[in-house]
Amino acid sequence: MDKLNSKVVKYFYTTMIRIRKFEETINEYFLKGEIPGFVHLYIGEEAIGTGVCANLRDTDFITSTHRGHGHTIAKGAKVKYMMAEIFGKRTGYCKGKGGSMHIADFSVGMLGANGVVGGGYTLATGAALASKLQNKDNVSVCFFSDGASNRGTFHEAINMAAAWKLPAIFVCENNQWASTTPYRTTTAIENIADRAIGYGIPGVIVDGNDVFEVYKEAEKAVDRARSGGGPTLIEAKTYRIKGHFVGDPEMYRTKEEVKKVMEENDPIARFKEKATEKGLMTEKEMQEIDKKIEKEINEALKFASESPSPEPEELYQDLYV
Amino acid sequence: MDKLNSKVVKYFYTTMIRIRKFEETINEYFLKGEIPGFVHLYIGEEAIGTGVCANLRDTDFITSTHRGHGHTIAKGAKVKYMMAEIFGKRTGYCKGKGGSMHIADFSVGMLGANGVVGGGYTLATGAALASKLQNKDNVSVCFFSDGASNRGTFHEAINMAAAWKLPAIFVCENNQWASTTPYRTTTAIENIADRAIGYGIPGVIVDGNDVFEVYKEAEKAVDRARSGGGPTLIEAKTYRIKGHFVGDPEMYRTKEEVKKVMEENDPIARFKEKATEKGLMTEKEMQEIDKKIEKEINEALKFASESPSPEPEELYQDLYV
Amino acid sequence: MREISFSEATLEAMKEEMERDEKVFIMGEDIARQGGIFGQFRGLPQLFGTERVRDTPITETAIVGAGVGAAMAGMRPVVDMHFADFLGVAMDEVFNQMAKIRYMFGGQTTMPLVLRAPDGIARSAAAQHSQSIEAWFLHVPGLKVVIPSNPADAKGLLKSAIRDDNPVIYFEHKGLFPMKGKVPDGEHFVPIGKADVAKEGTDLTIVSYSLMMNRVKEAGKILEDKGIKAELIDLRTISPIDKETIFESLAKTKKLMVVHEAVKIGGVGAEIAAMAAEEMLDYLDAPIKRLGAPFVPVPFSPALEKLVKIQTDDIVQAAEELCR
Amino acid sequence: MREISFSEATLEAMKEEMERDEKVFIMGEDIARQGGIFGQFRGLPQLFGTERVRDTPITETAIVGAGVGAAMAGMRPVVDMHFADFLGVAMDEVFNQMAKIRYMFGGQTTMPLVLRAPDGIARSAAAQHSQSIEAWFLHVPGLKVVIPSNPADAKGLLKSAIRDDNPVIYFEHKGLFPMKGKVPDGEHFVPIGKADVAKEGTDLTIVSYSLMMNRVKEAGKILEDKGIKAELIDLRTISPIDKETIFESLAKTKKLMVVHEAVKIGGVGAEIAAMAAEEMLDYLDAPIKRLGAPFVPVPFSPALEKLVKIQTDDIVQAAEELCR
Ligand SMILES: Cc1ncc(C[n+]2csc(CCOP(=O)(O)OP(=O)(O)O)c2C)c(N)n1
Ligand SMILES: Cc1ncc(C[n+]2csc(CCOP(=O)(O)OP(=O)(O)O)c2C)c(N)n1
Ligand SMILES: [Mg+2]
Ligand SMILES: [Mg+2]
Repeated sequence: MDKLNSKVVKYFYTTMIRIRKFEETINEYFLKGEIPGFVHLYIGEEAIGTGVCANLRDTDFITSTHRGHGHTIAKGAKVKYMMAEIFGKRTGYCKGKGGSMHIADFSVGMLGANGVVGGGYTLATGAALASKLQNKDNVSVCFFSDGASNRGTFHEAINMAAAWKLPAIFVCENNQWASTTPYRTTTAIENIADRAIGYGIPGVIVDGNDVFEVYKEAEKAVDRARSGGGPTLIEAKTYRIKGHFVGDPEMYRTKEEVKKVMEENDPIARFKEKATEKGLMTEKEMQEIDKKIEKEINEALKFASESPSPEPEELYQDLYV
Repeated sequence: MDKLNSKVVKYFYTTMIRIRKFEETINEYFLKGEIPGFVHLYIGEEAIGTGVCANLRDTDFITSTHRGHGHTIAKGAKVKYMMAEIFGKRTGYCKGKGGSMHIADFSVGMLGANGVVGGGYTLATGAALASKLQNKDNVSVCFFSDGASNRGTFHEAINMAAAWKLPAIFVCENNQWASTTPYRTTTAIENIADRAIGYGIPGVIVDGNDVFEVYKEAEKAVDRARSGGGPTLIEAKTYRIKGHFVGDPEMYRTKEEVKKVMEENDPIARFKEKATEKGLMTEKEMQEIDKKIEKEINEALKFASESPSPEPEELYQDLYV
Repeated sequence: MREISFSEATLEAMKEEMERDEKVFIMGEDIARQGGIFGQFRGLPQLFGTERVRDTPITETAIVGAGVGAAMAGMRPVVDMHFADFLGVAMDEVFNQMAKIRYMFGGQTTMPLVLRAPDGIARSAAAQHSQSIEAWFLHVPGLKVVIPSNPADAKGLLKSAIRDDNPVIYFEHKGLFPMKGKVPDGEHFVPIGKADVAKEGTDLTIVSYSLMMNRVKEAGKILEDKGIKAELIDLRTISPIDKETIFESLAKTKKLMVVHEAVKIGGVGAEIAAMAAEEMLDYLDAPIKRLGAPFVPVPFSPALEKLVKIQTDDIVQAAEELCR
Repeated sequence: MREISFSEATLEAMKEEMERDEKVFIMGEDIARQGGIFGQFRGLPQLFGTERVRDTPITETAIVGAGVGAAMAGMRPVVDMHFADFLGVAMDEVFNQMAKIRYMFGGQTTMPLVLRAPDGIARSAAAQHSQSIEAWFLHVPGLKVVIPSNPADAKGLLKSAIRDDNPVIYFEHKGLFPMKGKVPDGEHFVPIGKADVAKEGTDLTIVSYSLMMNRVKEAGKILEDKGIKAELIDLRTISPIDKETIFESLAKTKKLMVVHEAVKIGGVGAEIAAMAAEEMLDYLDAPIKRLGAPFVPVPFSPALEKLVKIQTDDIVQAAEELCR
């Protein structure tokens, strides 16, 4: 942690707060009925996307999931175009054609959220293959969660990436839930990281609510991938604080269970504690960031609300080149 | 080996010889142009199907592959109906609609060969689920080879079987080749059995050319499955002696490589040696079986040749109930 | 007759069949703990336990494949795809195993498997959660495909599907789950392969199914007011298509329109139009009209999404043009 | 012009495009060590190395999905499905990713990916190795689908597909690989979306593609001898369908027949017949005729297999009936 420069530490806080505030806003406006479609929140898992992406360059790639806002923000996308997309506006990243479940920002290597659980593994593997064929040192990161780890694409993609030693990193955000289904009822093992053995690649477990630890382990994996050492499987242990989607009645678990995690294991609170303790950031610096982000989100909200909806003729655009 | 009763030992030899002779005959008639379609031979891998199925009852299930003659014979199917099927005759198991790649004999729990590599995993898992739901102690065995172990269905089915502790046994016949592609170029690990760790089930490696050893390990797995202990992954190390299909030019390997295995590691020769050495069977007993099988195969051949082809109206039969 | 919702009707069918026959069980993602995301499984685990109402891992190939295996081993599985859009994940299991096993093996086994697939556009779910892909399965010998438009048919077709010894894909439109409708008391079956003449008429024949059938019915009323008597046919089953009912109607009305939510090109409407052009051409006194989605994925923004949905007005207008 | 085989023609296309553009690479099962089971990749690894001509594990979802990912990251992948029958394994990657990514993401990326899929009946390969499933992809917005019938088109369409910035599925009939034919020297392109009038005629229009197009040509000659002048249209591309060429022909001949090897119900012929019944009904002076496989999986026994294949005589006879 001593090597950590202050820029990275600031990135941690800024990014986690940006994700949190962005999503709290989305949550609010979804419940107000102003956002169409389905929205899945990343709240409580911010440390993972943040800690991983802190190691990435704009030329590196990530693939994401239905729960993709956090990864997208961490990879450097602008919240205003994200917000506009989620509101279904033509100024959004995908011109309103994608929505929350299909945000992408190719300009920063964010190859898209995905409505198909487990849809990202093979895409990330392909992007990693492209880097190899192009003799570039870009890496590709695939984010996914515990439920997705039982999809066949997990196996096919990781096996391919391992056999070909591709610069791909598979990051499992084990948040204990796949929609209404607890992890341990669908999977007979304690740690998804153990599956790495089946592909001959390193498998690592990290505390997914500790951004410092995530950062450190991801750094090793990224360095390995970049230097031709092949893939790593990282399992970040975390917990899905929010319902599966906004509006989920959450009949499958108790409020207490959730409250406890939020109180004891909020990644942002844990960052604050550690950062203050170690003198990495002051309370004041954080407050300034809070303010900056609040302004940014308000502007994004304004931008999204005031942006026009797509015009009818846009329906046929962007299908073929 | 001491517990082995002579019936089982006789079954070993009879079954392996039946498979060998059956396939040598198929090979001959295919090359003569009398057999339509594609034929994949199991020669050299006889010990696996034989050793595994020696532990099974008629009410147990197996699923098989494109290389399915051996499993089918070992599970108790009659060579005459198999031969007729391979010749495309209406007297065959599938009335000529299936051919070599789609033989099934439901009367002995043989749920079918499969033209889709990796197609059998989920079917065997489902049959095992049925046994569980019916409170029966039947087990289901899925045979597959190294190439198939990289299909997503491997992962999905074994995970499901493990999570639900189903009476399913997954038997990998690692014959080092997937068509023209050597195992180690598509898979970064030495032993497929290691993948068991990823599902929390036992993974076992056996010498697939030693019928005694296969029998012993399969027995444990069958007992475990039958008594509610859940699945096992067995990797039987073997080698694909013949081309991928009859007629394969085999441009991808040397004749010497193959010859060496056949000379040093033929499962039938190894059985003979051990059986004689341990006094389990006499040369004479074996010769009698040889004769019996020769007669049986000749009769099957006659039956198949003399059987009529399907009639045009049969085209529409057996589609819907 | 009671008024119940479409999803309640499917629940009744499941309950009755699971009570009657212990070989029937159901598995899929998120069906037990929360009763399905559309509430269509609510209460079943309480009645039948979580062995027979099974939450699965997210593994569509294993869900369908294990259904096939269980059917071969004597069970009558009902498997749920969560969204029809995920059928692609298990497409091999559907068309190479489920559909072909009985035939390939010369009739050695039956395949009493029902695959439930919630489909269609609902609530801006965007390109990967809004699709209607029933037409693919029309092209696959060995399958039956049903697709109810109302609660009564939902119950009757599901019960028929479960009792059928052949594999049946049961498409249920997500937008229909809350729909209320009269459902006959007690056992109620709708035969597979038989279309329903929802309204008699003499001026043109409109064939439809699923959610769109309801728009067609609305359009039928409006047309009636305008003096056009449309005969409305609810297909109910799209494989096999009930040619006789369509042709009988056509012999009378001499005009054909087909309406579905799926993409127009290559849809079920193509097959119906082609059948008519092959066998009823002499009767036709106007061009056949197909209404279906334009050739784009379903876009997210409500401003665009609404453009890919056929509206009642579109049907009325097209019918008027046809009868001009 | 030289005479070369269909598979040599595809090889030339691959070679030329791989030489021209180092972004082009190919991956699939068993394509490097043995040059593909139909010889259609022979020599490529020697020329371009096994990095660019990659043998993959048996993992169709990863083959297609990694193709999609590589295309997004700036490559121009060609991926091989071994047999079109295995497209079901990767169906999700094909219709939910490859086809939709550009649209869902508002045009942020192109998708220059070619998916090669050997299809059709050949050598009693039975139900899971003999299928023609091109019709499914006609129904999927975002894809292009080509399907050559001869060596020249095989080369020209493959080169066009590789240069296209959209995803293209390239169906190649297994029975065509050994077929010899004249192929223009040097660069040769066949435009995607444009049908070919293979023979002009005035009495009826026969539309076909792939292997069946060759039977149609044989039938055309026989019909000529019998005094029937058939206009023969080779579709070449089935998505998008070249409506103009078909309609132009139909305006002249007034009779339409469509022939394909795929199952008749729900096939490409349905869409063509429907288009004609919608837009050309007034021109038609005979019922539309579709020839396609009966509604069964492809059976193994040669005695049965031959019954599902359309024969030249069937085409001749159907044409004669139509012109009676
Ligand atoms: C292939 C597929 N199957 C099912 C679904 C429906 N679905 C959406 S999210 C979800 C749960 C995903 O769980 P997990 O992978 O753990 O991700 P998390 O929601 O925890 O981030 C399911 C089943 C889907 N979108 N895609
Ligand atoms: C899903 C699928 N992909 C590809 C093929 C083509 N294919 C048939 S056999 C084979 C090789 C199989 O290798 P392996 O699983 O090791 O079995 P073995 O032939 O060694 O018994 C391939 C690629 C297929 N039949 N199914
Ligand atoms: Mg999860
Ligand atoms: Mg092998």
